[in-house]
Amino acid sequence: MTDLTVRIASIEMANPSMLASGILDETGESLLRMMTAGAGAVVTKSIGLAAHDGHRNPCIVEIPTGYVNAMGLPNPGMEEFAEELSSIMPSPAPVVASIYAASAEDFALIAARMENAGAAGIELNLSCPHASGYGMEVGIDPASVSRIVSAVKDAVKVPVMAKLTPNTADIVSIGKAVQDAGGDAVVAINTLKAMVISPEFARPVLSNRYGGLSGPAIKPVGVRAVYDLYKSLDIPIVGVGGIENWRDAAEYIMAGATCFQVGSAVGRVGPEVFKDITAGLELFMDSYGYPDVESMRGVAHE
Amino acid sequence: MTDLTVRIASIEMANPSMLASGILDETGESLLRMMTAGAGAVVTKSIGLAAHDGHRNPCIVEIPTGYVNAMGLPNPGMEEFAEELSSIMPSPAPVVASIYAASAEDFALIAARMENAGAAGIELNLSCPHASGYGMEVGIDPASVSRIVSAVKDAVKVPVMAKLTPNTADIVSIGKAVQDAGGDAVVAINTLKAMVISPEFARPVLSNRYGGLSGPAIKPVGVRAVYDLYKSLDIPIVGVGGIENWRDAAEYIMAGATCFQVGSAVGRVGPEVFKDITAGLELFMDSYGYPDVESMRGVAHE
Amino acid sequence: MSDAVVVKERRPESKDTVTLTFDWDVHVAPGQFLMVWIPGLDEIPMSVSSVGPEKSVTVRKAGEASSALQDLQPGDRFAVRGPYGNGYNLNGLKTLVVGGGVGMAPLMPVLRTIYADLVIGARSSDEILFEEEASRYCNVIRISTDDGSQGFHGNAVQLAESLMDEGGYEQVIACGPEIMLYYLFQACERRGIPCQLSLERYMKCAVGICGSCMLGKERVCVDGPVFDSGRLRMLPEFGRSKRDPAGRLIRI
Amino acid sequence: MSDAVVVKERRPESKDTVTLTFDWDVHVAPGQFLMVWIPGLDEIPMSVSSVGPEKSVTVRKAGEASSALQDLQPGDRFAVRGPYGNGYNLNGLKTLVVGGGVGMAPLMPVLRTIYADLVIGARSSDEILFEEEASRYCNVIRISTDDGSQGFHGNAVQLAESLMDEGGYEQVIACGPEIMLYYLFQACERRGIPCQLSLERYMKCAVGICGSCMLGKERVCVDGPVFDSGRLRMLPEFGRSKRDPAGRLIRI
Ligand SMILES: Cc1cc2nc3c(=O)[nH]c(=O)nc-3n(C[C@H](O)[C@H](O)[C@H](O)COP(=O)(O)OP(=O)(O)OC[C@H]3O[C@@H](n4cnc5c(N)ncnc54)[C@H](O)[C@@H]3O)c2cc1C
Ligand SMILES: Cc1cc2nc3c(=O)[nH]c(=O)nc-3n(C[C@H](O)[C@H](O)[C@H](O)COP(=O)(O)OP(=O)(O)OC[C@H]3O[C@@H](n4cnc5c(N)ncnc54)[C@H](O)[C@@H]3O)c2cc1C
Ligand SMILES: Cc1cc2nc3c(=O)[nH]c(=O)nc-3n(C[C@H](O)[C@H](O)[C@H](O)COP(=O)(O)O)c2cc1C
Ligand SMILES: Cc1cc2nc3c(=O)[nH]c(=O)nc-3n(C[C@H](O)[C@H](O)[C@H](O)COP(=O)(O)O)c2cc1C
Ligand code: FES
Ligand code: FES
Repeated sequence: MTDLTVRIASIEMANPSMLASGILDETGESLLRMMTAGAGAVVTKSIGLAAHDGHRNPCIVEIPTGYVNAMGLPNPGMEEFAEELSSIMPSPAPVVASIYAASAEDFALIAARMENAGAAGIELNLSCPHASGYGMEVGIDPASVSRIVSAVKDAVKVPVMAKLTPNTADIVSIGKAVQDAGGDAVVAINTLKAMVISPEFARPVLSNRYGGLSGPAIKPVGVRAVYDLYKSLDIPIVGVGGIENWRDAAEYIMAGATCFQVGSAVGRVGPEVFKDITAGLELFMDSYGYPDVESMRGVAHE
Repeated sequence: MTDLTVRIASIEMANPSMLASGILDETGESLLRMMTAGAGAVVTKSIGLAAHDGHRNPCIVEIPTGYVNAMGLPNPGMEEFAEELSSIMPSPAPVVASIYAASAEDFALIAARMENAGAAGIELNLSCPHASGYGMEVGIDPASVSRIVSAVKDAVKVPVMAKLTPNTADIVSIGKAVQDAGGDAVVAINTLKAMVISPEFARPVLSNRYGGLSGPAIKPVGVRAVYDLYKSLDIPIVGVGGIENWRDAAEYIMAGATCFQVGSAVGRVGPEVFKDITAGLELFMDSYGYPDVESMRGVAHE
Repeated sequence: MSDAVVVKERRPESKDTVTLTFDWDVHVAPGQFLMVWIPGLDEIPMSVSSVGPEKSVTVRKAGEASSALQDLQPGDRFAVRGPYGNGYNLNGLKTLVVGGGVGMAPLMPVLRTIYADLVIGARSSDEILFEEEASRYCNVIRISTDDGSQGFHGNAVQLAESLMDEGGYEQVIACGPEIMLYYLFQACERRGIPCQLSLERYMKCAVGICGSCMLGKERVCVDGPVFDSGRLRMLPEFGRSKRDPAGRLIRI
Repeated sequence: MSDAVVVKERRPESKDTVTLTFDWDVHVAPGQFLMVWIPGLDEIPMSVSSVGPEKSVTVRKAGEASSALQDLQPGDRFAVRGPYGNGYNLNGLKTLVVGGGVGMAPLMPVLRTIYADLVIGARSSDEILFEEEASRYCNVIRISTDDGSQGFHGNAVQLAESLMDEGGYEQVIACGPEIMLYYLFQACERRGIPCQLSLERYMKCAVGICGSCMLGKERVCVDGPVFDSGRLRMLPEFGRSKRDPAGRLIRI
């Protein structure tokens, strides 16, 4: 019998698939649906202090290799979302709350509120590349990252993971900053800085001009990021970027991921992607002699 | 009549398409073939001081969204390649020599030899992400970039362009270093750091493990890089990354590129891609009222 | 990415509604919708009101983007992506179609495809949409206006109820304001008549990932916009609450 | 990316050559080749020696990678990508097939497809490949060995020339060492007989972008590996020089 359960810090998952932040995770019912669809855990939309509409439409462009999006962190704000979260507790699978803020103090404040509402873990969005004043600027500076992680660790008891941007020359030094500040895990990668221009209208398509690239396009970049992080870190890594099938998931696990997240594929494939991936992984592990996910982790380094 | 000619520094091109470095450009005859296929100019394989076999096979992986390659800078060495180049001079279209080296002095030496052999311009490969000791390390450090550009500018009269890596948080500051050191143009982007793992064999596919991602996957990243560079630089920009058709080329030009390079599409589409792109661009410019390439350049910024 | 299209014809349909036709060579099923980009302004969902090789959207002036769209003239360009959503399930059942206001837009391709009786609801006689064209396809057309300026004086649901009580309909297909659809649904439920209703929620991605359009556990953009009675019964939010662009719950 | 395949059968063909069969559900045309990955070692080009649902490669021990490939046992895994290249143009002409050494590999699918006479060249009797299977398809099979240990004492080109002078062949299809192919081409040219020859160059990408396999202006991986007389005439490098992995010109 193949064992698909994994543990990331203290979070126990029935299978290694997680819903990525920003994907069908703004309401309690959508989070429940993703659990039913087969996600071993779910991450919420990134939640800020106050409600935020996000950028005007168009805020997403479909391209053959994935999506370019600039949602602009829409969210109902900490208080309203906390109620949403409480309403589904106890939930059939763990909920990790993704949060963003403009200061370490606000990060800590929101994290505490989310823990209080039932979050089994906190994911720090340090990496959203298209919300000016937030995100990218912070996520590429080890000192700021360290400050935020420490503040949030002090504020909550649940595991704290930091989501890393690939838009840096050196993702490993950011990962180390997270580890040294007591972070429980890193999540890699967020979207790549991108833009789509309409020739006919001679302008960027997104209302925000800039966006973030996700989907199959970024998979090889994400796999390499996880591989590099695994070489240098001792804390677990959550792999994300372009995962659409069991092979993609296996690449991330073999690169060193403890579990993985699925985002764009929920649109490109459908919510059934969670069950498809898990079933495929199980078959593969069965015939290639991996009794559990742990035994497959990092094997590409040998 | 739509005018497709462009000038990049002093290099005159009959159309704005260039063959990208590393693609069918290691021999005189292959360079000639790409000119016949319709390239307005060609860039050679990156040439070093001495002959180099490159990495062992597999050195390329085909994926749905492009290629991941780690050729490892194979080249016959400066002297042998200079003969190859001389043998096709005068050539029907300008040849830009791409060069790499471990020191500013060697860059200057190779550049001078290439100019002497007939190169109409020099492209500095500061950005190859997978040759250890070369490339990436240098290309993300403005001071090194500046030193190399200055040394090469002192050594040759033909235009000197620097090819930038996207594997940095701030491509603009590297572009500025090139401009301040007297560089005549920047070329963006080179490949993205990437890796492909085989689940069945539990190892990276490339013999070098690490590789660089090219093709459609990276187009939105390249367009954004060119857009950002155009906002801050006064020297011309050559756009490259994932261009397969006239729409892709138009995106780069509207983002601010003076001309563009085509690499992976020579394999994915075929050498006829040059004529297809040029013909498509001409039709588009005709019906949307762009008399020449210049009039289309940077219009996405308005 | 969106495709640029050119306005072929601009046809005013009523005092606040305009149809724009354009050539776009993509298959669209009755009831599906597009995301329509008005460059520089917004991108908004619009049902397809003709699904042949020549497509159309029928736009009611609601705010800034719909007004700008309405103002486009023949030769002007805009952009569309899609089609999105499930569309109506067209079968051989005896059907009553009910359209409220601009809700007539996705129903026109239905009326061009199947035989059905029709109720058109509007606030006033000058807001009745598509009566003339529909009369070419439907034997029975009944009009209701809130102010009684034409046809039945009252709302479309009341009129539809009286038809249902006479007509032996096996299903109801409808689109219109949610409040109308909510009462129509109750009316159908009371009579045991299945229905297919096209709903609206605030749309951003339209591809089923952003969660902006959630109605309970359903994504209106992909799992809808058409919901049948079975699924409507499972959606307590229907007719009661929706979400604003930030995801906050608001009462309808 | 390469597909992992499992060795089904391992068949020694001669003292230095082994055929490996495997299931791989991809269409391959006679004369096309694969890139065969031996994980941890190398990736090398190999012609496909059976193109049915069950595929095979026939490997001569040349160095490290080919030896390791030969040593795989049933149940072992390796990986393949492709198929690459153009393959032979199989037509109704009266054909002489000429195979030198392991050059017989891509010719077997040809012999299984069209009627042809055959010359097999080898250094010695214990290196003759596929004689038995070929005898099931060909009425005329002639063998040449360099050492005279079997059949005609001499090289395959001399033998082919004597057949051409008798046989009224309308075309020659061949694969083997370049020097043999070069003289065979000259022999065909003298007689005005068109030929299709499969050539080799150092391959890296196999998809036509790296330039490693250039033969004059042709990419052997995509534009070849099969070249007809018309194109061979335009290739002064043919039979004279090739490129090493660094791109340096070397004499043949
Ligand atoms: C599936 C679907 C099909 C539709 N089909 C049609 C149609 O065929 N004809 C027609 O006239 N209208 C249709 N609408 C409604 C139309 O999208 C709105 O009227 C339009 O978005 C208003 O934009 P505005 O800028 O003019 O108005 P605003 O002043 O921005 O808003 C007016 C109203 O429109 C809503 N709205 C604005 N943007 C969106 C959005 N992105 N998604 C959903 N609602 C939005 C607002 O919430 C508000 O209630 C449809 C809506 C949906 C969801
Ligand atoms: C299109 C094509 C089809 C081929 N089909 C067959 C076949 O069906 N059966 C067969 O036994 N051999 C075939 N070969 C030759 C085979 O690829 C080489 O024998 C093999 O690569 C040797 O590798 P090695 O490591 O064992 O030897 P090495 O010691 O590495 O080299 C021995 C010889 O093989 C050549 N070689 C090595 N690597 C490559 C490479 N990547 N591309 C081209 N040549 C290379 C070397 O240049 C040298 O001449 C084919 C070659 C090509 C180009
Ligand atoms: C529409 C959309 C919205 C997203 N919103 C968020 C977000 O709010 N917070 C966050 O950390 N990441 C966000 N992301 C990034 C994803 O969580 C994920 O890191 C990225 O999309 C790569 O994974 P994928 O290729 O599987 O989509 C968003 C991605 C998309 C496509
Ligand atoms: C097989 C291959 C070899 C390459 N070799 C080089 C090289 O030698 N020097 C260089 O500067 N870039 C090299 N590149 C990068 C390309 O020039 C180009 O920047 C990149 O592939 C993105 O463009 P594309 O998407 O059109 O391929 C190579 C790319 C490929 C795919
Ligand atoms: S609009 Fe994004 S999920 Fe429906
Ligand atoms: S092997 Fe790369 S071009 Fe042929």
